[in-house]
Amino acid sequence: MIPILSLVLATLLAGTAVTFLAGSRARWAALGTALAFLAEVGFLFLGYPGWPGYNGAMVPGFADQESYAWIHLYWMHVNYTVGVDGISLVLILLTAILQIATVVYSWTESKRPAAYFGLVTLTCLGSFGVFVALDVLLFFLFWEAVLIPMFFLIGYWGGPRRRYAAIKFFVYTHVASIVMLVGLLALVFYSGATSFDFASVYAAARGLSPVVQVFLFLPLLFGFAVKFPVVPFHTWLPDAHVEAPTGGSVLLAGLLLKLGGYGLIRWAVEVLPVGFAHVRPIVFVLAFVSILWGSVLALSQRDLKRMVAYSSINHMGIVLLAIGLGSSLGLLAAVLLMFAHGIVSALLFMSAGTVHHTFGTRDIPSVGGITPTTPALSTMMMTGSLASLGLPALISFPAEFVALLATWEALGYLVLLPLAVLVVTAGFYLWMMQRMLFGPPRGIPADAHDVPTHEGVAMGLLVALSVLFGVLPGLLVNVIANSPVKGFPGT
Amino acid sequence: MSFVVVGLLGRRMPRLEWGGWVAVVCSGAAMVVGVLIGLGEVLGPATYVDRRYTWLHLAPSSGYPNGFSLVVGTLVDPLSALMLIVVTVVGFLVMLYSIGYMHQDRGLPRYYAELSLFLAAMNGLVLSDNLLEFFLFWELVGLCSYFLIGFYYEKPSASSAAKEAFLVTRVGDVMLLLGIFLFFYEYAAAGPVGSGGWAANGFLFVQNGLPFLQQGPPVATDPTILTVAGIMILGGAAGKSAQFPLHVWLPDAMEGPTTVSALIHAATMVAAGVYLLAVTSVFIGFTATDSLVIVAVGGFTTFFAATMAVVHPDIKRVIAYSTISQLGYMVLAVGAGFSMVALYHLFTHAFFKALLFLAAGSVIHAVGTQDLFKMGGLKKAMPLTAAAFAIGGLALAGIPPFAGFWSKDDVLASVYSTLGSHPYYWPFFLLAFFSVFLTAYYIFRVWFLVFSGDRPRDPTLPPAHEGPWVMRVPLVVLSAFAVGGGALVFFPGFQRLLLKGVGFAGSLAAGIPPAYTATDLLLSGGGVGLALGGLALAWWLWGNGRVAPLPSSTATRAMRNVLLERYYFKAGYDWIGGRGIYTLARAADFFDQFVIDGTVHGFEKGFAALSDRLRRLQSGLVSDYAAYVVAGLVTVFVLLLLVAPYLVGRFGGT
Amino acid sequence: MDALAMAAPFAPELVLLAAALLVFLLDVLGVRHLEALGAIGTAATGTSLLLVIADLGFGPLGALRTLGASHLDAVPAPGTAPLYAFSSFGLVFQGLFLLAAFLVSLASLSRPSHERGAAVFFGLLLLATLGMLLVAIASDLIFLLLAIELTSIASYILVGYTRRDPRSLEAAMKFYIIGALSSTLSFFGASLLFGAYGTTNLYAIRASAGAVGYPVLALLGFGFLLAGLAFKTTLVPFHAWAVDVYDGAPSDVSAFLAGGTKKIGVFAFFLVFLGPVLYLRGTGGANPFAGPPFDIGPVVQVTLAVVAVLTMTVGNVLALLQREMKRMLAYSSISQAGYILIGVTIGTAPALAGATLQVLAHVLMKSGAFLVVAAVAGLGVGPLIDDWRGLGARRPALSVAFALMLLSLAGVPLTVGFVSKFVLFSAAVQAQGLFVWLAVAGLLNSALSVFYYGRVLKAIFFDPATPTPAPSGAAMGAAGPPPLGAGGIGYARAAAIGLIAVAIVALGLYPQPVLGAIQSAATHFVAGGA
Amino acid sequence: MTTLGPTGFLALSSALLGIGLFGILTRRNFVLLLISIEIATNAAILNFVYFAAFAPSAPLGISGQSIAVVLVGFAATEVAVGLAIVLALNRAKGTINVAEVTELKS
Repeated sequence: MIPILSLVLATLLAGTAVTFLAGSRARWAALGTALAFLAEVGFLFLGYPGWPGYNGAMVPGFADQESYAWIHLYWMHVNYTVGVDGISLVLILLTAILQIATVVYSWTESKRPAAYFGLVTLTCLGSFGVFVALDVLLFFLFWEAVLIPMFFLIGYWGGPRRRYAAIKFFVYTHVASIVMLVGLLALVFYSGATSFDFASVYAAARGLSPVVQVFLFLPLLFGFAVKFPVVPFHTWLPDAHVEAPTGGSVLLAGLLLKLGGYGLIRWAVEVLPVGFAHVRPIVFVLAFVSILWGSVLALSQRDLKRMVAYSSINHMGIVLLAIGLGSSLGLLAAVLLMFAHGIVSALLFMSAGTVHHTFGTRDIPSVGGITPTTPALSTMMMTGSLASLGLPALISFPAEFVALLATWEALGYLVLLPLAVLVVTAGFYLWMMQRMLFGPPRGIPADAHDVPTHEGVAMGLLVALSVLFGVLPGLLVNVIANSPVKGFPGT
Repeated sequence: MSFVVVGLLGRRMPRLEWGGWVAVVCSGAAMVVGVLIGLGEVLGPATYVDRRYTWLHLAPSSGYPNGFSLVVGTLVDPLSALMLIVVTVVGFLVMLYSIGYMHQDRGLPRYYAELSLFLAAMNGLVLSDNLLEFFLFWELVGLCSYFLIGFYYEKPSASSAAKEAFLVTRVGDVMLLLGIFLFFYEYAAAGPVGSGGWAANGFLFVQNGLPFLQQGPPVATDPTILTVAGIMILGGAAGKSAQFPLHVWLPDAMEGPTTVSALIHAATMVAAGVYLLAVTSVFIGFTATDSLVIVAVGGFTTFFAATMAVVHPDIKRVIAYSTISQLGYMVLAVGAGFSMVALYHLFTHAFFKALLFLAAGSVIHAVGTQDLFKMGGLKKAMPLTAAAFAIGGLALAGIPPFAGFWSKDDVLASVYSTLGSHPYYWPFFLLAFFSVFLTAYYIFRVWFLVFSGDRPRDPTLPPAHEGPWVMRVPLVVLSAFAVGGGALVFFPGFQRLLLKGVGFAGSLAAGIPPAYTATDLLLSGGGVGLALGGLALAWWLWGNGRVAPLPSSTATRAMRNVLLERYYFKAGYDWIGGRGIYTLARAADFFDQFVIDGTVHGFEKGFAALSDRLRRLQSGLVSDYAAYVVAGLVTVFVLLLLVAPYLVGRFGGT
Repeated sequence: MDALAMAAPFAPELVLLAAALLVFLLDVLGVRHLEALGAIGTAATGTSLLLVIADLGFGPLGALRTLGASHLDAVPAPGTAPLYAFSSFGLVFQGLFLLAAFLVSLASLSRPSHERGAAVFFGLLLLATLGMLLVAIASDLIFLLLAIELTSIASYILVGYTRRDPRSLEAAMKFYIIGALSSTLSFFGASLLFGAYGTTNLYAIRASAGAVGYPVLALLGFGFLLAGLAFKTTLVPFHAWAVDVYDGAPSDVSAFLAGGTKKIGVFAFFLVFLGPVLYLRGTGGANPFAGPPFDIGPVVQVTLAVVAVLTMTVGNVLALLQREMKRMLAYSSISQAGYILIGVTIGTAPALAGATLQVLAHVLMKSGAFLVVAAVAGLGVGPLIDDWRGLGARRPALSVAFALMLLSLAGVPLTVGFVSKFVLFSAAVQAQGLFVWLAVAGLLNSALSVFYYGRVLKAIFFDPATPTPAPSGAAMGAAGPPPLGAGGIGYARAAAIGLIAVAIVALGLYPQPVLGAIQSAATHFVAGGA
Repeated sequence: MTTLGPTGFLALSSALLGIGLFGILTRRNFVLLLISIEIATNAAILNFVYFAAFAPSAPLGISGQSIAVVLVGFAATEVAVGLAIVLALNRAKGTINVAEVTELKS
């Protein structure tokens, strides 16, 4: 069997290097890398049970696993161990898609293009690593490796307040990951695992007493919650999004937030089921607060990007809720939601970027009635918004539906809150559309023209995907459902 | 398979002017297919043609040992057959009419695309064989209505009306979704042993040839949950069918093209709510409490909407209110347990209401305004339209032998028949009964204002003329339906259709056809009397060009304002939406920026201050440094000799 | 030849001594070319570095080992009290010291060749290094202290060797006064220990287990020693001198002080507090005044823990608002000392290995950083952090190297700084109990440190360049290949910096070889070698 | 003649140390600082001699006396370097008052 995952890593590494050195041809290098990445991901999928046809068989453990000795101390073994299951596969697919979309969207980036595309590729490399790493240290390594390029993307290519935003982003996430590191180390050493491998930690953690599990779970929860981001650790997100360049926002919303969700599932919930079971009330409170807070705040934003950022908080709150349910149904919903939100928020941020450089502002009240001027743009914005508010036949709907179903199954009438929030979400999107897309033309510069081709292609790709997976969610569901459900209280 | 055909139809986007014709042809084809299916249902044996495909299969989980699957499929049963006929026929006629009505509009491709998409979705909704699929298309038709209401998106009023419609129905949708969950939760394991119930098969209406209601005793059903579920379903229906208190959006939805109002907001989509209730009551069943609530909502809405229709100066809005009121009748009937009667009224109503709208449309098309008090004396210029409108009006008012009479009378009769066993129905029955009078009054108020007299009140209006043939043909056809449609109930085929619809729930069969006992005849007589009374009053006030002076006394004027302001419902909702929630949002935003971020920055400041303090110690004078060394020495001794021994003694070593 | 056999183990020391003498001789003979003298220094340090590595028995080099493997980690027979002993742990530290010296002298080859005092610089550099090597083999308290003093005296002069620059003279003055004071304290402490144990030999002290005659005396002695050594290791509150000295001294010397001489204090800590103290466990209570037997170990541990946390925190907090680059680096190096002290406090083999790795990392990062500062100063950039604005655009390679060092200091993954912190803190967590809180404190501190490193990175890469004064001709003279960033900073220096940058990343990616050696050494050390 | 007990002796050496430290803290003149440091150092030397004389057991390794001798030599070297710095400082800044040499601070 070929070490496909290492192959992907190698591809991305080489791609990053080439892109950095490619100078003016960097974008081609980046695109090539992305396409190769996608091809390899396709190969991964083909090799994974449950794709294309669902056969009820669960994969034991992880597919395509590789493990090599890395740092061997007398008292601990750190290995290079990678592997995938359905959950990570879906998110890897998301990574590949967003990488292509981002590269294509920012095709005409003129400010230090080599560095820009290199950093974009590096970010995707990092998140891919996070999704495949099955070793505590490796995981943490990739985890941090995502922060740095994003820090530079925001801080160098960003908007007017980019420096503040970049520092804020870095500090928040870095503090979080430090706490997370303490949690992970404590996890390893208190469980008495002999190596940092997921397998051994997973096995060793079974022996921990509930109290210890709770105390180990909390730092992990905090570490991942900041990345989600969960209210009240969320204030870095709007600033980061508003200041980041469009490509940065896309990766930030599409990938970085997913790292939090994935980490929570893989390294906290699955490893410490009992502790998780005890902490669930806290998780629920956090989730509900985020859902409510995100949507209500989105309602009050004038800046398009800020609005989408807060809606991201809202959606990720639903993800947290779904994870918190601790049922395999909830897990499925969470992963679906993450994928959906990845696609949709990317689409929305791209639209926001296009709006910004087409009309010179993202201020919702000061631009209006753009549909006659830029029909394509407004169509895609509309698709994005409708998808984001969970309209059937678009990607978010199956995810949200399953999430709500699972919530009802687990929490009963508490499901009313997310349900009610659906209305608010619809509210701010529709209000935005009414003010920006419809109504009499307002604040439209004379030279405004419709979406540039490359941006159109990128957004069109996402639109097509959100329709495809909206109509045929089974494609993803079968893959996710095929991943073993590890360590849930009920199973 | 018609699902597929119709589905294909919605997908293609006509690009050129003849796109309209493409749409017409396609919808024509759809109509043929639909009617064929309907007739097949009429003539064929009593079977449920049910095809399904698994859309989404979820792996077995803790909650659902068999896993569960969401399916899409088509179910052709009497109900859907009936609805199918309505939708396709009216759809086709409206398409045809649009050719003439919309011809000078730009954005026609969009119009036809959206309209055909709507038709596709509507057919999908009608044909769907399970609650989830139903909900899918339910949302889709909502989306189309959103687009079509906002068709003239340059008009702020239009786009805001679209938003309002979407939001209000969204509230309903959310309730519906919750209702689905509740039912699912209750019935997940119900159904034939081993079938796994809904969990395994999707939220099917019909399983193994049996409606869900009769799938043996559902296990562990909790009546309260079922009641709540029923009310949630009602909420969804109320959202779509603009029942109280979610009625506000429909009048504003008149911002859309009149054709759209005719098709979506009179004949089909708004009726989907009633259809949902009917389907639920037939296949899944309501509890007694639900029925009472439904009756209450229906009866009250009937009256409530009628009152508002009495004074409104806008021709389309008056008709819109009458739609709400008529839908109220249907809801009332469903609540009282006569789903088939409700569908019967739905059937007739679809035609005469579409007729009214199209007639009004050609009026608007001709004179370019919607203000009743500007029009007048148009019957000479537009005899056909006047006639059509009159027929529609008579049907609506329930004057025999027009269609409306039979169905509405049937509704009232059937509800009346239940009063003995359900005394609580009385007030709502009376409201509904009295509404007959109002109905007749307001619709003929419109007719007289528009057509009677000899000249328009507003001389600046352009000279009126009849529309092209594409606009006239539908009027004629619909008029035919409006005249004869009601009597269909006495034709055995149509009866069989309706009866087979309830064939599996005999108790619901009552009222088809109306059994004219003495009391019923009395009732009918009373109804007709009221209707004529209303007509007379309208004639007395507005007949041949008269204009009744506006009420002078403050009380009545206040009353009138309240009605014009729609009992201040819209204002209230706007206040909640705009003021309440938005203010809350601002406050939250403030909290976010100043409290949460403030805390973080507070930490920063604290560290900065500390750092500054410590830096002062770095005086640059070496003697100070030496002093620090000595101080450190002392500290170390204190630690070594006092603190550490204490700690160690206390905690027994590190 | 018996003498030769006796001398062989001292090959590295002898090489340095010879080189130092040669340098002074040449100076007397009138050969004052910086290049020539520098070449001698570089060659000497390089050679003895290789020798040390050989003695550690690394791969092929193991063939040339001058120190018989049997002499390594040999526990002396009871009753004997040798002045020195060869422990693999000591050799590892010798390697670190030599690495620092080598890098500094290599970089110093690029100093303006007309500069005066080259002989003093390189000669004293070599002498100081010699003293450090001796520290690493000491097994007697007095021998240790004298070796330290050799280094200190040499470095006092090094700081002020330019004799013209008042700033560096002031630095020398402060360095000298505080240093002399501390050495006095150390000797006083040694004398008290001599009184308490009747010997200054570390084996003997350790062998005497809990049977210390006068616990109070012993504690006082250890207290004085702690204060004295804390001066070298720049622990709070014995740190104040370091900031001014690193600031005032020529950057290359600062690099040597921060990267090199400071570390002998660390090793001394290991030797004095880890070797003997942790095993001085009687069975009695915790009251030193109750007479023997008495647990000295835990008491000292608590004290060290407090000092460690204090050092980390104060260092970081002070660095937060620092506007001058060198002073910021000085403070950060103080906080790093705090991290290292965690290892001493815990005293398990993992912790020891972690601390040692941290020392290695710090050698690379800090001397590298100061070398870069020297280079940038050569380019005419001012001392303030703000003066570095826009350097990223003007000097990408150099800036990236510097960024690597800062990131490594901040403990960002993929750098050696991360690996060392990781091993250290994981060792702390593994030790469990109260030590976990040391790890937490350390991690929180490194989170805090991100603020000021981030500020520097921001200035270098994000902020627009401020107009800098026209660089001196000497600086702009050599037009090196731009990608290397060697233009104007000299190839030797560029090589040194490049070497460090590569090492930082390489060790960050695959530390196994070095780590293996370190942990085996650490295990031996804890197990029983002095 | 009476001999000084360990306590009394320690008191003496501590006094010496204290005097030295006091001088270091209070004096601003570099030369006086040097002298104070020397006084403090002598306390250590004195200790070694005393403990060598009155040690409970025969010392293992170097004897206290020899240590004392070595330390005297060391002290001399140290002072030499110190004086060198004094001269250089005086030439460069024209003062040997440490209170006036505070250019490096904060």
